[in-house]
Amino acid sequence: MKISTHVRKEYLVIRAEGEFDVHAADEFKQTVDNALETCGARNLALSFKGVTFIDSSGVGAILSRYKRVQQLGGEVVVMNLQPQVARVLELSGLFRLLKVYQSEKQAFEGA
Amino acid sequence: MKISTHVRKEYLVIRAEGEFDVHAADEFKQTVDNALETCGARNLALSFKGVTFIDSSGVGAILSRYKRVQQLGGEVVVMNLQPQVARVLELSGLFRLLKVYQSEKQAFEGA
Amino acid sequence: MARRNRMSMTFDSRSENVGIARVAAAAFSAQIEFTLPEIEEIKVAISEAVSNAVIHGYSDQEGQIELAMELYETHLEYTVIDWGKGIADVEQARQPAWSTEPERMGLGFVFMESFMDEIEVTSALGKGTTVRMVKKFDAVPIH
Amino acid sequence: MARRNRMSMTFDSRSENVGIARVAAAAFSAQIEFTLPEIEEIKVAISEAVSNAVIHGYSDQEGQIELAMELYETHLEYTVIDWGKGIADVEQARQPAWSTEPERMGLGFVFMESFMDEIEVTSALGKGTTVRMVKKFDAVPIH
Ligand SMILES: Nc1ncnc2c1ncn2[C@@H]1O[C@H](COP(=O)(O)OP(=O)(O)O)[C@@H](O)[C@H]1O
Ligand SMILES: Nc1ncnc2c1ncn2[C@@H]1O[C@H](COP(=O)(O)OP(=O)(O)O)[C@@H](O)[C@H]1O
Repeated sequence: MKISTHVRKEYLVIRAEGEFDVHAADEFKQTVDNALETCGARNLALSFKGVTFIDSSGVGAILSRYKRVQQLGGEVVVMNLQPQVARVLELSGLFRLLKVYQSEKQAFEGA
Repeated sequence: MKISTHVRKEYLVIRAEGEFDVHAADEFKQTVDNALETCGARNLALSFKGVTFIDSSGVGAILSRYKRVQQLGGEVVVMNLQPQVARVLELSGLFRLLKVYQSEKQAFEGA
Repeated sequence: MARRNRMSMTFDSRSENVGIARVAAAAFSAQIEFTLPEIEEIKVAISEAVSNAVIHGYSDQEGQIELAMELYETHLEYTVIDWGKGIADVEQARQPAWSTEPERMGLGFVFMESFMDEIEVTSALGKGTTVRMVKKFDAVPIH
Repeated sequence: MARRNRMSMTFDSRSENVGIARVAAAAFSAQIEFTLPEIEEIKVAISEAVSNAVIHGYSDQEGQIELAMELYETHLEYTVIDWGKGIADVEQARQPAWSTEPERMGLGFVFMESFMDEIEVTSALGKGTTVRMVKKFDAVPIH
């Protein structure tokens, strides 16, 4: 999985591409942790446009970062979910914890 | 590989999609043979827009149908080649035997 | 029931091989005209079983994993085998949200069960674990 | 040179497995940042070697084929093995345009040679054939 980090408004924006499995999970966690420490934002925005696959290891990585962000008093939003990713996140109950948007535009501009 | 047959002008047009390997070669040969017998055309136009892969078994299947069409006094044209297919056809020397066009439009209307 | 095709792969217990196993499992399933969501289901189930072998079976140590894939008239069968540490209580392990790793979700077996038609787990402590999964389909002529 | 990863697959000698082997070989190569044309080259070479095992090694009879894939610091190694009828004269078989089947082109070994950096063929009549192929790359850190 390819991961890039950006800051927009009060959010650390993570854009990912590829398959979010056990191999990608460690890199994801480290990237998010490092970026949260350095960027000052306390909210996390996950943009998964290019993520074509997720399994329970990916879900677990998101949940563990969710817990961390919650401790900071922030929130986690997810955007641009492909059907497989949306289905697995829903099945795993994560939709109850996260705000879901169609696109970055909708998330940040309410459009 | 998915194969469909059409007739346009004096040509039997074969549109194919998928990977043209040993598994596809038999089906290709049979489809072309049956269609040549029933349709009356003596020329063959191969439209490979959706063909993403070819190896020497695919090349061999084309060559053997080329020989047959030649005996009928017809010609074989190929169109819409993806880079991998173009490279393998060129390496195998088939470009010297076949007419190559960018598109069906170019082949049939000279556009 | 007659077996139509078989393929088995054996690979090092490394997290980068989970994705390769998934791709091979999907390619094997393409012999049947599954829908895209059905292929995704197979990929998740294989991903969970192979990840478990890497993470739990071998705790990221070296070891070998086997993935066997078989095609029958009306179903596919995938079997994931490791010779790692095994599961003490399989019934408990299969409970939703049950995990021996604090950072993990305990959803692996849940996904395997919801995405496949049958799953059978056999395991022995110190010997290893075998997960057999079945995906059914309507009988179709195989080209 | 240290081996970084290994995967081997064994499958029935059936033409539908050629494509699955190709997909697995490409997925294995994706551990390295090859270009798309380089991955296509690997796919062709694997396709030729596995097709030969199916067509010539077993003449479309039942049999088993093995594809082993290994990752080293600076090269990938693919080995295709069959236990079929073997090749009488390997040097002759590797000549361009040489084929024992009238409908075939005798281009298989030519493609394996042009698309891989090394190829080694060992064969014994009645015992089978092993084709080992190497694809090199610039050493890159493996994530
Ligand atoms: N192949 C295996 N070898 C050893 N233990 C396993 C294996 N697969 C599963 N387990 C055990 O079963 C538990 C539940 O597995 P699972 O439902 O996949 O959740 P998770 O992987 O998130 O822990 C694991 O935490 C582990 O203790
Ligand atoms: N695995 C094999 N088992 C037995 N014979 C083989 C094998 N691979 C190649 N050969 C022999 O070598 C010849 C040349 O092979 P190749 O260059 O791939 O061309 P082609 O497959 O078009 O015949 C084949 O025709 C066959 O006689």
